[in-house]
Amino acid sequence: MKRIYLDHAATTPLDERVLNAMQPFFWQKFGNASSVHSFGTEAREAVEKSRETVAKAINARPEEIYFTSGGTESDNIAILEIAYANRERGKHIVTSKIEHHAVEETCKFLEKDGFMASWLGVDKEGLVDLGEVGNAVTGKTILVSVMHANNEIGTIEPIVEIGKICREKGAFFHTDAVQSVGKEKIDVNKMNIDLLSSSAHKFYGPKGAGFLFVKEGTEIQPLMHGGGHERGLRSGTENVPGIVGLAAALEIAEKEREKENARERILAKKLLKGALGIENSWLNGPAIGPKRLSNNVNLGFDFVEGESMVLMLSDKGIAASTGSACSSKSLEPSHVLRAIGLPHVKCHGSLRFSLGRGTTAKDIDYVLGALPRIVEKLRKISPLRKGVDISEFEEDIEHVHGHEH
Amino acid sequence: MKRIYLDHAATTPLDERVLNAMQPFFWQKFGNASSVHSFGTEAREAVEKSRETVAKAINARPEEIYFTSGGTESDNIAILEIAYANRERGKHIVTSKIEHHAVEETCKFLEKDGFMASWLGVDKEGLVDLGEVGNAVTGKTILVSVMHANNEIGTIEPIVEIGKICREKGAFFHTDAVQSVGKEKIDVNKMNIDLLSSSAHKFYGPKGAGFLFVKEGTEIQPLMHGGGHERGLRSGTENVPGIVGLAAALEIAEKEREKENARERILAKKLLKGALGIENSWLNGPAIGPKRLSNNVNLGFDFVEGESMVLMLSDKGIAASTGSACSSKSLEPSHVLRAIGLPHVKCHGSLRFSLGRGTTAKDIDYVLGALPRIVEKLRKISPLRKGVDISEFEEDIEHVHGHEH
Amino acid sequence: MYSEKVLKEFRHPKNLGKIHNPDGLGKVGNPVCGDLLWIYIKVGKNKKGQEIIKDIKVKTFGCVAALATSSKLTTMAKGMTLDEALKINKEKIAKELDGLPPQKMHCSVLSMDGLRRAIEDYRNKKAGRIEPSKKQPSRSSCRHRNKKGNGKSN
Amino acid sequence: MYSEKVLKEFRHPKNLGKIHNPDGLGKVGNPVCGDLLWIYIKVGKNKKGQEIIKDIKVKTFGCVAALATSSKLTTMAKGMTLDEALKINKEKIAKELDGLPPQKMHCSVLSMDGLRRAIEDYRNKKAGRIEPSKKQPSRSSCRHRNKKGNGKSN
Ligand SMILES: Cc1ncc(COP(=O)(O)O)c(C=O)c1O
Ligand SMILES: Cc1ncc(COP(=O)(O)O)c(C=O)c1O
Repeated sequence: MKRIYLDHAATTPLDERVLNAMQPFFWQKFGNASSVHSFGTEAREAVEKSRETVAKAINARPEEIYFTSGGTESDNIAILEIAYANRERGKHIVTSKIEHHAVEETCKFLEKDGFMASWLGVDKEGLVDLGEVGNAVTGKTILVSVMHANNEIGTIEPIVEIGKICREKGAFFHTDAVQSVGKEKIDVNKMNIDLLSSSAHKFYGPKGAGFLFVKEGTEIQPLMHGGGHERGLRSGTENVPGIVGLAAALEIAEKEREKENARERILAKKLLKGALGIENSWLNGPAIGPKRLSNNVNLGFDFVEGESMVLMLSDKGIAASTGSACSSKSLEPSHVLRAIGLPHVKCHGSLRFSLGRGTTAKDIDYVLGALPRIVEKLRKISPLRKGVDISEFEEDIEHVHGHEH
Repeated sequence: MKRIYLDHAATTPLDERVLNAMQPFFWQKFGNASSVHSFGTEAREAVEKSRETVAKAINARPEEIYFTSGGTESDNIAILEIAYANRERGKHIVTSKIEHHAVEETCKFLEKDGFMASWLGVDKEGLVDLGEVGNAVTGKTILVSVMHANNEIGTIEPIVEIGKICREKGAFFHTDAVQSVGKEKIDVNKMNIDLLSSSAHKFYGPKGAGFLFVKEGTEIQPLMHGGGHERGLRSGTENVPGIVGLAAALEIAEKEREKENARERILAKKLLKGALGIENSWLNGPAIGPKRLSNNVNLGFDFVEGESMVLMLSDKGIAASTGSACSSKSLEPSHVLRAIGLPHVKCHGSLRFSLGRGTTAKDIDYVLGALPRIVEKLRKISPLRKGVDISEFEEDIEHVHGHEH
Repeated sequence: MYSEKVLKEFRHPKNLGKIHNPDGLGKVGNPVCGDLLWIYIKVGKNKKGQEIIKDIKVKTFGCVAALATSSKLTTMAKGMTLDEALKINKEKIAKELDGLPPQKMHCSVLSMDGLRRAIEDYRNKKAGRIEPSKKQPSRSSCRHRNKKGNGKSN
Repeated sequence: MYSEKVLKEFRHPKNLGKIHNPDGLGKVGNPVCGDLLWIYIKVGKNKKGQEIIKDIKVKTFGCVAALATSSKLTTMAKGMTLDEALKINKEKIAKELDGLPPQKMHCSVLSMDGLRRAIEDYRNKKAGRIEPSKKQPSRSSCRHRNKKGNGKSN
């Protein structure tokens, strides 16, 4: 069966060129980068060259790049260890209501450990309000963590301005750029970023590799203790093939970024237009354009539930996602969709398509052929429909009705 | 130039069979194991099959295996998070003086954070004393962490008995088995182990992949917060190729273990015998036999310094190590060699050869051809020799003299 | 995450839809948490004169597990006497499906509840009582569902 | 970790060995921390009648950086006047080697110290003083070396 992968926000296939770059480090130059002998020095050179590549891509210095095991680890180091290293200065952090769980849960952990967190709301498009940021950040604030681009609805946050507020108020600014690295131009200097998280498998690099940018002079301490690798911030034998692959993938992504973004945006528009032909459907997040990741299309469909759509699509060979954790494994409706003001019941009907390098116009046509029938089929067996009163089930429920788009 | 790799304790080349097992997960079955669609389920299946393989190899249950990014992370989760999850029961931990930095530094971090650590001494062979363990573990002890096999001198610790003491006294028992997994038979049940750390790149698996065994019912909490992967203990998108590679590597290692150990032991004996022909040399750690990893030969040479030997050997194509952190990057003499009672000045003259699957008798001959000349060359330019009084340089110095072997 | 049987039931569901003028109707669930089930039954008699479920249909808004369990429940219940049907419990449904992920067990509770409500509705009507106790909270309200599973988001 | 020049110097060291009956001898370092240096000098005169280092040899027990810096120092010092030689500092040595890893900078301190001691020894002897102040601790004692570098152990 034809298989169409439209879940690039979850993970991407490894680029063949990236695997080629990694290949020599599996069993030829396989040494431990800390070893003194030639196997070690050739591994070390590869690691440091990769560090330079990464630094250049985001306009940082090589010494400011720390390799990690992925986005979750980078987020955890940034948030936990800025907090613990600076707790004497204040125990207040600021974050948003639409962060990825890797940030959200880490901030919640800090709340339980005696820190105070302010959770910034967002507007209908998922954008943080700069006025609210300005009010939230006080002299006691040690860290502000707001993501660069949202993984569910693709909103690109005004991080330049958020960073500026942080600089003025003396708080460190961390941004989770897991969804944006390789897709949006990043310049840590111009963007006033102190810490930035990234994960290679989101830009056609290997799983199990990520990096954290930490601006020189930032007070931070390690999450893991050991041999003192990565200038003491991240101990553990370096994953040389992973690091080399990350750098190679980033280099390719940067080179192809603008062209690929333009291509994906056209396809995203086509998909959106076709999908909105289905009645009682809408787009979650900002309109396709500069405020939105070019590959993200998050749709809502009334009266049907996301996971069922995802599985039915999968049976037609199409990989999509609900765009949220809710229906896949945990059960809460998406906190992101809730935060943009979507009624509870509508959160369950969301469907995220995230396009990628392999996506073609033909793929989109195929999806647009399959999707209406799936929605129709599920609606037929759903007890919900326009005008059905579901208030009998729970007091606080919103009425089910079509949502403007 | 011929290159002979004798630093398998630092890292190993990826086995070609392992890479073959990983290959499908790079760009065919590349999905996120948490995704609902078919790309996700095939990745999930591979992860769970790998978990079963690992569990079987150490006689655990699949639910007791947690995949991590490597040995350092496994050690950190085990030690930090047992400590924090059980701090109400007591704030005392017990470990040994010869642990890898990943354990040592983590315990030191806990000491700074209000925990009490007891550091078990070792005898001349590097063996922990069971009587001392029994005395050290009290009702307030929540965790005992003693490594299975030492990375520098290859000593295999009596962990069955240590585990038994822990069971009797109600303390959790963690063992760092990074050097022993795939080399020594492990049965977590028979060995009374509650937590066990492992790192794939030490047994011909991929770098950036490891696992932690946690016995069911053990109170522990996550080090990293996020999407709740690995039953909440280790969040972050699963490194599917890494996990598959780890399991494949372990399966191969288990199958070939006994035969390969016997083969390596013969080569180790040959190397040792030849090297001890150099005067003023000795073996660090236990005699070659059941108390020692079959692939480890740690030698000492008077009057010369390890790093210089390593680099000169490297120039002859031979990869060895000092067997300690001291001369490679940090500057303290090896804490392991100090712990077995070696005088300071002698710690600097250590040289670790760690053999592996690719090692042949011819390789050993080649090493034995090169080594004496290197030692001689360095001795010629060294101010030290038998009988030189170096007490003028520092009050507390031991006299330099040949050490029995 | 789902067993083969769950997926098969999801792909080939039985008895989906509605019955016009049902003898009993059970509405359970909560669209807020993402699952809603309406079970319709027609009651008949077997040769012994016992009341049986002659026909059963279900309308479901919900996840894969919700759809699979409601379908499975209807095939299990069809033809049973009402008293037998009342004995169907969540474990039995899950067992028929080769198990459910822990965080999805509530789905089988939900469909079991739905059937009980439908039977209750039928019996109430027969006894001349006007309305079933609508507001009584379903056992499978959101409150039971907050236990965090093997979550993810990406 | 090491520059090409460090490695080259290590591979092709100059002036290693000892001078019998040296005019000056500087012993520095500490085998406890792993580095020990003995510098031997012969003093002569240049055309202007200034005292110069006519010959210099070094014996080193130590790491790659210790061997490379002591070799480099001797080639730098050879032929210099004593006063010029005293101006060689750790930065100059490191620069000649295209830099040293931060945790190895002490090695250039050590060789610089060694040379100064040797000159001091020579001048003391000439002035009729019997012994240089042996016990005065070297600037490159272990105490300066505990800063943790990019460590590892495996
Ligand atoms: C915005 C965002 N942050 C963090 C992460 C976590 O990255 P990883 O799963 O690679 O650890 C993800 C993806 O899962 C993400 O989309
Ligand atoms: C005994 C021991 N423990 C822990 C580790 C750390 O493992 P890794 O470097 O893979 O994180 C190593 C090797 O470096 C080791 O030899």
